[in-house]
Amino acid sequence: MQEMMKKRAMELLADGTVTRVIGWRRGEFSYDISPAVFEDAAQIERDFVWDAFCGANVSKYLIRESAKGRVLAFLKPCDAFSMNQLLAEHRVKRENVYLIGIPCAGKADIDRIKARGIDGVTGIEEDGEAFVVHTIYGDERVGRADVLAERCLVCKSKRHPVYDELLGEEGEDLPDDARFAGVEKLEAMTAEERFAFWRGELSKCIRCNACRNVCPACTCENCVFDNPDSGISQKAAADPFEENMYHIIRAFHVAGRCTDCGECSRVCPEHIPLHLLNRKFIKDIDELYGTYRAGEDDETKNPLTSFTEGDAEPAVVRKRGRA
Amino acid sequence: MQVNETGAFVPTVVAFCCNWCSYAGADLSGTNRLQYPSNIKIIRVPCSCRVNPMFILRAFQRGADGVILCGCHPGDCHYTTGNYYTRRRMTLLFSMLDYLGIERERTRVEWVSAAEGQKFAETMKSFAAEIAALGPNRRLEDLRCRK
Amino acid sequence: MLFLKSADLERFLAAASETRTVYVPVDVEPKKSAYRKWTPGTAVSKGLKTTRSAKDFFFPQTEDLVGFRIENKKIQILDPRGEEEDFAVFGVRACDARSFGILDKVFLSEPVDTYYENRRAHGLILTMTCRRPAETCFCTAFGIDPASPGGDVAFTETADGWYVEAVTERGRDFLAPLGDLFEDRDGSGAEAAKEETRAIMKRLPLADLQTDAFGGGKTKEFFDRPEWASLSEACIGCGTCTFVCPTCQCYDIRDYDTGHGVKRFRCWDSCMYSDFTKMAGGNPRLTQKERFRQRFMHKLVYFPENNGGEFGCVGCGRCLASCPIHMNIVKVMKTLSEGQDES
Amino acid sequence: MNPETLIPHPVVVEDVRIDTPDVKTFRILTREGDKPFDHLPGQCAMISVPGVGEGMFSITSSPTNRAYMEFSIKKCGHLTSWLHALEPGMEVTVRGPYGRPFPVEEDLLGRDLLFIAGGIGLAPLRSVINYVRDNRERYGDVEIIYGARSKDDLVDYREILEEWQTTPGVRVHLTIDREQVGWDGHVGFVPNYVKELNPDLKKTVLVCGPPIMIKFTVQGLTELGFAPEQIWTTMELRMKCGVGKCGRCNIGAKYVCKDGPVFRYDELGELPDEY
Repeated sequence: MQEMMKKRAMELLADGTVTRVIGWRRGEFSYDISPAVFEDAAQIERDFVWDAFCGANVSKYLIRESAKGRVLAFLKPCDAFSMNQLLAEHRVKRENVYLIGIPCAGKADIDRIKARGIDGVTGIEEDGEAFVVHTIYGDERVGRADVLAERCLVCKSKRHPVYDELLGEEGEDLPDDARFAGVEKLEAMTAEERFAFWRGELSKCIRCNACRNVCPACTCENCVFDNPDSGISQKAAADPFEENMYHIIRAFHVAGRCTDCGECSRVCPEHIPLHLLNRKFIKDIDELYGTYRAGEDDETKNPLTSFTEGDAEPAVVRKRGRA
Repeated sequence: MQVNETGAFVPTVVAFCCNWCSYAGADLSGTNRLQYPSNIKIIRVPCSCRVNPMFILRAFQRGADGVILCGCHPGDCHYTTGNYYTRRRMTLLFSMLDYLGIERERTRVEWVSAAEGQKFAETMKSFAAEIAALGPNRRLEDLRCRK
Repeated sequence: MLFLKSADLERFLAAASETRTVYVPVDVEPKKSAYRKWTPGTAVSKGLKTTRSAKDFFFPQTEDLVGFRIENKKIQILDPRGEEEDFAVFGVRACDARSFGILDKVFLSEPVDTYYENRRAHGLILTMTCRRPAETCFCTAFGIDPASPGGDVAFTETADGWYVEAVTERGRDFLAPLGDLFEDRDGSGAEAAKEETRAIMKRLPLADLQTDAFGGGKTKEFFDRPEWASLSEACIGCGTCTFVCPTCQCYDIRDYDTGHGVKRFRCWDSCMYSDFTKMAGGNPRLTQKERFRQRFMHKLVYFPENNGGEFGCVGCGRCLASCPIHMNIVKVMKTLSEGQDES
Repeated sequence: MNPETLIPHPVVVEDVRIDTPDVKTFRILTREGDKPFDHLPGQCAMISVPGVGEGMFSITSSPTNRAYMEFSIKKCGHLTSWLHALEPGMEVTVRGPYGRPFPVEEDLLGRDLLFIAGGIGLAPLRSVINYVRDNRERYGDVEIIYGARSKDDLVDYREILEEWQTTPGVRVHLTIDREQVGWDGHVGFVPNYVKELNPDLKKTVLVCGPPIMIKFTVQGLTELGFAPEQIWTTMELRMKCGVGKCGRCNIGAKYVCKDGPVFRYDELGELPDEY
């Protein structure tokens, strides 16, 4: 697949369809791959990489890059949902991007590999359904399914809702049941248990803003949390309240627009399961206002900017689950 | 935390009231000499839709023990549809607060028209009593603001 | 040489806790640790590094600087600090131990930052050698020897316990009353363990990382390098690298109105943030390229220029592990020095 | 002063003078009625309104003024808007002095001086000008070129007319950007005016104003034959701590709050172009 992608990228650069290509650049230890913009064939030949560690969602970069001229982006299915949402919100001009959908078998999470006690990694190779991890302390073999990112284990779709061309076979939507299991588990707890759970998680927050800055739905020019006139600008969570405030509002501001790409959880240096906040909103919206999938198309109205006369009253919250 | 002369907890309750209906409803209950608790702090807003989730959270941050939002009955919004959006927003916000383990009884939305002075007073009484029974807000308070 | 058997660690920490609060690394997830206050039964992490650095102990993420109360239009100034208590940090690796020296150069230079100074005066640093360095480690590039970690007391780890040596006077005073917790062993075991660590360091993928290209006085050489554009292109402008970094010390000062007074606090800030240099009149660093460049120029050129050649990086590798897009100081150093060879 | 550099002191705003539509000059005293602390010309201090924030401002009064301290502040952001709402008798806090001053007792001593200011850029220079006026015998000829958008935007206009212009050996040239009814003085931008006046190359120049004005003025001076070593300027960047630790005003290996704000132009040339 990597060779096909490189070939297509070079062709599209050569025939002038695009002037730049967004992809991924290899790193030092095979897992530390950075998103990158390539401008010529030589760069692509040398540095372009596509493997199980290309986890970063490149769609957000297209806001900036597409403003500079036509750009090619390779999109995994989840990136394509993010992309489509950005197109629907007019953050990216469709004619300025050339989108190639690429299949994705799930991305590996280096932290899950390391959590198995593997350290001193010098290289990783894919070997069927396993990875061979070379380390200075010897080689280790780990099963692919054991080290996939959480978001990939509960992948929502292998289908690309938007693309100009596809490489490989188009996939299908996957059943959603597993995706909400984490939310359901929390819903089944008592309020005290939920409170304790979230305090434990959110108190780890170092307010690095990685979750916000990486989020393809967080595209405000000036975030409320950076705006001194908003009254809630914060730079560090100086009080537990601010941890709650930040994460509730961050999730709320992307509710109805979040495609559940899982980038927030991927980038969190403290491993806070931020997707559980976003998925709660997705689940609530599905249950209360009918199934809605952000990034599916650009016609269906966002559930938070629409309504029906028969909508549930807020008191519905009081009647549900355990208090 | 405020206590009364008998040592019982007196909650601080913030009520966001729509200018066109509930705020007038509060007025009406006043002119009708209907009593409602003095620990209800009314904040007038141009429409219930003006209240965004940060308002609710900031009220708790600043010492509220309960927050109630009052607007026009669905279908009667002065701006036609504002309260429909409010309804969705608050439903999702309250659900999220509940999900975070914050007492679900601390937040409420009620639709009170300008003619419903009685309903306004009753709603406020019952909400204040509910919050008093619940005790002080400890899960969504800002410790720096505690006196 | 003093030797603490693995089985006696709990006794040692209990004894140390009698005179001060002791913080130890604890596993919060598999292979992910954070410093926690030690209480009886707390299991000390065997991991290499905590996710956050140890700078929090001396330079916490937020701290109140001053309080204001305003009565009758008069401003009353309140110093929020109480008596600082003695504490010890256990299991500090060589990289973090060196970082304190770097922070000292900032906070203890005139005018002295008394908030930091107080904590430094009360904090005892118990360091530990690294037995199983990670691929992200490159402390040796900055002249750090992970087998001689420094601090006040150094623990050299072996299979069945630790050789313990006082490094400073303060360390000696601390160890003096704890004598009966230790065995007396000849130091050959310690030397062997240290050599083992040094041998591993030589095998690490970043063992050959060179710093020669960088240093004070090289602003002109690096500032306008074209490589900054591609190095910074994927940077999302978050503060992860800054906040996990043991030597990043930029801070912001903010006021918080509590409704019954004002707390002025300082908190970590990041030069990677878009609003770091934003003023009413504009922002001199408009794009992420300038912000990104500032962080690395500061560590590799500006800091050594002001501090006798010492770099503002200790090679702990936390930014390598945490960066959302895997850009880091190693890639910057390699790219910039490669480009230099070509030119 | 308290050795705690980050803990400020309450001071009373004794007087608020409206200089221009967007500049006010605040006279500051301790509660006991004294000047808060001594400083040197060109140094700055952190002024704060608790709950709003803190900002670095040039001390515009001269060190020779033993009675009080003054700050001329232009309303341009969040904090300055609050400061502009202050009334006499209200309190703010202050800490300082910070930064490197103009070298009035070193390089400038005995020299012919040329001050060039634009708009609120007069604030830091006013301190030097008055210091020099009060020590007239120790300095040579003084020439001041000052420009603003309009006559109403000239800060300290009365002091200029009544005190500066009447001091022997001090010449003042005023200019405004555009023609205005009631103004019969020079019209034109400061950099051009400087070239027109063609000052003596022996002079030492002190220049302050908006970055764009400084840039073109220095360009003009260089064309006239002035060397960068003859030109002094003062910078402004976002600052928080004032003592070279918070990292905000770091340019190259320098911290504007500690190593500046006053720089000789050749020193600025050594710094990366970030200003």
